[in-house]
Amino acid sequence: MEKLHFKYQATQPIDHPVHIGVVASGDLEVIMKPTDKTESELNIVTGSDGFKEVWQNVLTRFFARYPLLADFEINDFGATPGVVNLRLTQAMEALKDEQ
Amino acid sequence: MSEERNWATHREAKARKLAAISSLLDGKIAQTKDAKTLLEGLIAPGDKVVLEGDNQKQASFLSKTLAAVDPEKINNLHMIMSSISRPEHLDIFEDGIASKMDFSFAGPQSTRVSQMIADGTLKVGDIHTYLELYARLYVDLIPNVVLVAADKVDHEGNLYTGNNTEETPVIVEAAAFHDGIVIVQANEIVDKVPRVDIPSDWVDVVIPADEPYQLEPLFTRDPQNINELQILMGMMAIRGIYEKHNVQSVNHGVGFNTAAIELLLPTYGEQLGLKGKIVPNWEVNPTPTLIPAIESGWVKSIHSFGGEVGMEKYIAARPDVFFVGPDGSMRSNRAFGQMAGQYALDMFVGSTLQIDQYGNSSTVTNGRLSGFGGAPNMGSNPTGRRHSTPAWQSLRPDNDPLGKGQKLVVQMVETFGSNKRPVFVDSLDAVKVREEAKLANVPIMIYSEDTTHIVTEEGIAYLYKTDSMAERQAAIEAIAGVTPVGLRSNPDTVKDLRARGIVAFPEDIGVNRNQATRSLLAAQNMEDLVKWSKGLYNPPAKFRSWS
Amino acid sequence: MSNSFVELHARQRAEALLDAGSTRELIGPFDNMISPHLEPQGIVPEADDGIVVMKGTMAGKNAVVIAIEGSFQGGGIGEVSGAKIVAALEHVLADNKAGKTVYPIIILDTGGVRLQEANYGLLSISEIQNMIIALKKYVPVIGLVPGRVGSFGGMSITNALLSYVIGTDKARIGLNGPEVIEQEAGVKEWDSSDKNLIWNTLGTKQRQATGIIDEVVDDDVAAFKQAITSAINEKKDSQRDQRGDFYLSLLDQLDPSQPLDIAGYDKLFKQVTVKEHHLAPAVAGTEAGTKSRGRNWFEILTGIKNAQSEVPTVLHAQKDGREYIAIVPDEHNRFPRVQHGEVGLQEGYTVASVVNDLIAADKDKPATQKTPIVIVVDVPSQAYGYKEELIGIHMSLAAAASAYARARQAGHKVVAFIPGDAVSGGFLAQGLQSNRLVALDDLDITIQAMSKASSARITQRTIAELEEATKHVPAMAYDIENYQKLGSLYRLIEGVKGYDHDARAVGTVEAALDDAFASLDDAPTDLSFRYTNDIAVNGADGGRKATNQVRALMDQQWNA
Amino acid sequence: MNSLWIFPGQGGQSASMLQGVDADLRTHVEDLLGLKLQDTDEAYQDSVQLQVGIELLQVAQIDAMFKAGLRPHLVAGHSLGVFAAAYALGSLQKDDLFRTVKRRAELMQGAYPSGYGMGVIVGLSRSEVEKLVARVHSTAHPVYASNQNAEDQTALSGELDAIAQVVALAKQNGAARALRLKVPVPSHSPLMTEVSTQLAAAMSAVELTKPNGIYLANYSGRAVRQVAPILEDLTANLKYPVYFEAMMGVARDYQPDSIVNFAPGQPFRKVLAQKFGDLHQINLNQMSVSDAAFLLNKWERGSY
Repeated sequence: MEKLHFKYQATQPIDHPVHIGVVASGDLEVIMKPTDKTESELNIVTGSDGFKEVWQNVLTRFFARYPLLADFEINDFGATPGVVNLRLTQAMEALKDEQ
Repeated sequence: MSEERNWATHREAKARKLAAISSLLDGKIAQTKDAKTLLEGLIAPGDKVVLEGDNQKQASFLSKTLAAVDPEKINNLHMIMSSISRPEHLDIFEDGIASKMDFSFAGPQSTRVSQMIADGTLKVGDIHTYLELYARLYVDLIPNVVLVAADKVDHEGNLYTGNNTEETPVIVEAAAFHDGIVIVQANEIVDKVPRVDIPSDWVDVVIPADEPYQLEPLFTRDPQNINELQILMGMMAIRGIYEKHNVQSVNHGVGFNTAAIELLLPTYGEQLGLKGKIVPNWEVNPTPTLIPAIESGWVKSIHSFGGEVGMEKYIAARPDVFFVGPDGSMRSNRAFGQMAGQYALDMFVGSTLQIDQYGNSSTVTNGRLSGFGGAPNMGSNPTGRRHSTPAWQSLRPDNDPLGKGQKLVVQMVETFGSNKRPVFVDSLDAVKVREEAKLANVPIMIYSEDTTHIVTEEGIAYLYKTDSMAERQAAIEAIAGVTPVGLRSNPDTVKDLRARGIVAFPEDIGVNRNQATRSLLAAQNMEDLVKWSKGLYNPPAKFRSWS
Repeated sequence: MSNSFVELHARQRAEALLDAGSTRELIGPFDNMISPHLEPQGIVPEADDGIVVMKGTMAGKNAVVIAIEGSFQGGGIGEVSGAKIVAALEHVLADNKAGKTVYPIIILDTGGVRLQEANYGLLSISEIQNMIIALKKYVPVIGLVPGRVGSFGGMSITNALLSYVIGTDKARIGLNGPEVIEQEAGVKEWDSSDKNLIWNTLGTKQRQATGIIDEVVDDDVAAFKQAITSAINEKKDSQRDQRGDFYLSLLDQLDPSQPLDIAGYDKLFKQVTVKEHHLAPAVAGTEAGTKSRGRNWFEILTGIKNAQSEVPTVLHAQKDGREYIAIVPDEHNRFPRVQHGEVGLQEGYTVASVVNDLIAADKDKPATQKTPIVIVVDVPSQAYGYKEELIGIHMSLAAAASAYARARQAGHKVVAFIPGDAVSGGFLAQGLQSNRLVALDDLDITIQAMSKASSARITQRTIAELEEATKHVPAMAYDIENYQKLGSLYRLIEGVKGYDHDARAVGTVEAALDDAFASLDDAPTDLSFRYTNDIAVNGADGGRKATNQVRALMDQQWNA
Repeated sequence: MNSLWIFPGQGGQSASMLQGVDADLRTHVEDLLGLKLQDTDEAYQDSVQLQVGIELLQVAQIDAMFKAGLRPHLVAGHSLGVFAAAYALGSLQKDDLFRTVKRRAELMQGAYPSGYGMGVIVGLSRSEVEKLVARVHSTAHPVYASNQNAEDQTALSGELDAIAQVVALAKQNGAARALRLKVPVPSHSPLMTEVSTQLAAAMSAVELTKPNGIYLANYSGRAVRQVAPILEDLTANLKYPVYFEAMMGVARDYQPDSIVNFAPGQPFRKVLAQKFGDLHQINLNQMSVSDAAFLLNKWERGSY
């Protein structure tokens, strides 16, 4: 298990929290909460060690496409980058759908 | 004038050999115990031998017998096999019985094949696509002996090959009409065969096998193992490719991605109102995951390369859809299937283990020389094609007066494999394997130039729309996730490509990611498939559904 | 096509059952109420700790759905997840008592105790069971076992206590998972690789035929809703914890030395002639019974030498107005799987009959005069065996747990005295429904949810890794002193060991029991002592702090 | 039955592991070697006690399996386990095995009294590890990429300081885990060439017979059926990496229907799951031979 922490510049504030996913094998949960800060903060707990760089790449790509301003909490049980991206974008869509 | 040339040396050699073993035959029928003696009598050192190792069906009795012959008597054979599937297919090289191999597919033996090539134990003639290999049987690889498998054989020697006819006709014909020797292993000798798939006068020797030929359910995918990424990709493919291009005829490679599409047609496809509008005609093995689509009226016709274990009764009960003989059982034919797949289809959809930065793909990875299956024939644009269909025409470039359409060749991959290794790479492992195995060509399964679409969990790259290699690379990068290739992607370029319809994300084609759940599948497990089939589908034991 | 319920995750399952727009989740993923015990062991937590509590209406009726997420840690119950369930049920009980009818629906998808929080899980499960038994007086408590994990371990006992249980053919129910039985009793007892045998034995088809599950529906949301609605409307209650006479009669007619297959059991099940079973008190004998700490203290406390009983493994007797009940080993017992003192089919049902007889006898007495009960706890585990699972040993343990809980709720003071082992399902049946736990400070006592070998196998750790974890997490430990750090004990009796029988030891124990009973005068008849005492609230090693946080949060949110 | 038998090397030993070993066999081996086996944690610090102890345990289990009528089709030993593997195919005789193993242990014990050992890197490919090793290795401070136990798990053998440097580099370069192992010898590297030569000399009088099954060789990752490569594996595997990952890849091509993991320990769980999925497996460190025979016979009948 490894804890990771990231910050990203983001421009699109969210106005209510959203939760997606389950900490099942090969899966993860993503929580986004509104924030007053000017950048998004991410706290990640991951079951697979040694993937910090991969996480950074996934997040950089995500924020380049969807610059959501929020506090993120992520609990990951060994998801592939594809699944991580799916959950992040599902959370993004859930926010849109509810708006 | 010199002495008249003898124009029938092959025939005479064959006659001599058969005469020498005639005491072991009752008509054409031999006894199981004499199998080894027969092979030692009928095969000569250096012969070209076709051993029927098909995709599904294996002449396993004859392959075991061949592995047991005396290498002093039989050696240096040149084997021609579409599929290297069983350990003894390679044991014969270790023991010197054979020395050279021309083949298509080696998936189940890929580690040993690569080792033996590297060690020089096995010399490769070439690695072929199926159609090429069949074609060469009639040109420069005409066999001396063929070893094939049949279900039932009558006392005359007529063969019934039934559901799994597969390659038997194309192999037998090459030998039967060029004085090669045709040796058949039979599951059963019967008084009357249900129908004649191969007539007896093409056959020389029939040996009852000690056990039925090996038959693998290679095309069965348990819906239980389809994940949400595959479902999302399936939704994108249906919207962004099947619907967009009005695809009428298709081949699906074997895999969970395409199984997902098959199970989404009756649900998601139905929601989109596409029933009756897309994919009525299929060239595909009878994969059980197609059952819900067939039952709900999506499918008009299916022709198959081979059979599939457990599907026999279901197929027999759906003769409007499948190719079924007057006896009531299915007939398959891989050679015709590959021909249809190459020339008659709008689209091929498959998957792969690696795609390079230019869009070339391969299933050959380090240490595993797996060869090709049917993908290269079906996953290529046949430039000899002349007939037009709406899907084919939809890829026609606007700016060329002589331009013509193109087959849709779609690769669907997750950006990372289950081992967390990137699927998109700068250079294919196949390049290195070519050097190690000293192959003439890099074993590429589908070339970039033939690949019209790539689908990943991020989106679709419409490669046929790109007008330069640089643009093609940028489109691939846009959907290649955080692989080394994807990391080169530039956000501004991606915006431009999306605006021009060269790249589409789910939201660009109206696909809602939150809809991508397993509940959307028409069947979630094997039990559901059995229910859909009204009890006609009988899954093999290893696919019993345990939830 | 059907709309699969099984494929849904816990939150979606709860939403699917409740009327659209009526739902409100309590202590949800945004409340940051995660398990404090997982990260220290290198395990990724989940924001809701695998439990979704959702209020809403079902066809217009007030309902609360409690859904266990089977794909997070196998649906295992730990401290936070357990406390969420208990706190929710407690509010449901209070609402119903106050005249506001609320229907509880529990979706089981669980392997039982979360082994990484072992003793917390065991405590929580006993508290859940207590709540369900109390609630059934007011409303049916409906259970769903949709399938994927199924319902196993301590939660299978919970399952047997529910009013009405609905499942699909994708579910299995059993006490011990086949892997655990293979580990404990050998592969010839049960081959855990034999999926056919597993499904044929534990699958709902067989379970429905033999009374273990009430209804099997198609895997379809609407089918579940309809089945739940009719169960509520018809107030269905299968009273699975009250079938002792049937099963004891069945066991009388069974020869445990012979193999029993499914067909044989089905036949036996249909042929049972039911007779009433009442166990007479133990009497003095001439020969010593199989030696055990439980027998030692039962004989000391009741004054019966070489106590013997018609059911050799269950001893009970009254002394000075207190009822003592012990489960003891019997090296020659006709059921081979209980020869070391394990709680088997016969033991659970027999204990239940004893307690039920006592409840009936004292029915009309005021609470203060009801006979106090001492449970003498020395149970190395429940019985691990194929026949046990086929017949449904979890129901036997449920019968015992239910009897103790109903006695306590009726006003009997129940004290569990622990001179020996207190492990797993055995402890849930024989001890954990008491309102005071009193133990000897004896490091030979094992108190846990599963043996080390099995726990290592199930959690895929080596025994060394497991032992390492026990050093950092008191709830993972196997000894009574670490157990005390959870706050669960009323008293740890120092200076007395399991096999002591000298006068000083006896005097110390008797004084401790007297004290425990005295503390129960005018005390609540529930299990709240365990999380309200000083160690539980303030203990440096964790106590039940997370439990109390959950309870406070639930109080805050219930009527918000 | 088409079974793959796997014999681990050192690492899984524990005190009392020889308790179930046939007493006659144990006495025979002790008399043969003039060695009293202690079977304690302290004794297993000693290379001779450890290596002979592990091979005794494996030979005893093999004999019990034979007695139950079970034979392997494929065998794979890992390092020390090659001797039991050769024995299981009838290629190496029992007494030769124990004499050779004792000699091997003595030679290893004396080779590098201090300052050398092994490490492991998880999460990088072999070629990535080889690049890091190349940056550190020198004649004065040798370090080598050695055993390949899984696709992403490569061992290091060499001088301890050099290993520490590679471990540090690996962590900087994205390894999931990188650490030194408690192994006092730089096994399976060119540093063991001298030991190999001496062992080969010691084995010169040993006669191997043609194996009755397929032997997976450590040093090449190849499947072999001849005496010569087996002899090479027994004498020289110490100077080559163990290509266990390749051995299992080849084993898969032979399509075994079950795997029997011999004791001690159970070190290959991960790679076996990767290569063989949910193929039936027996773990003899958890299960008696009698239970194993029960299961193998049941699987053979297909009654499951």
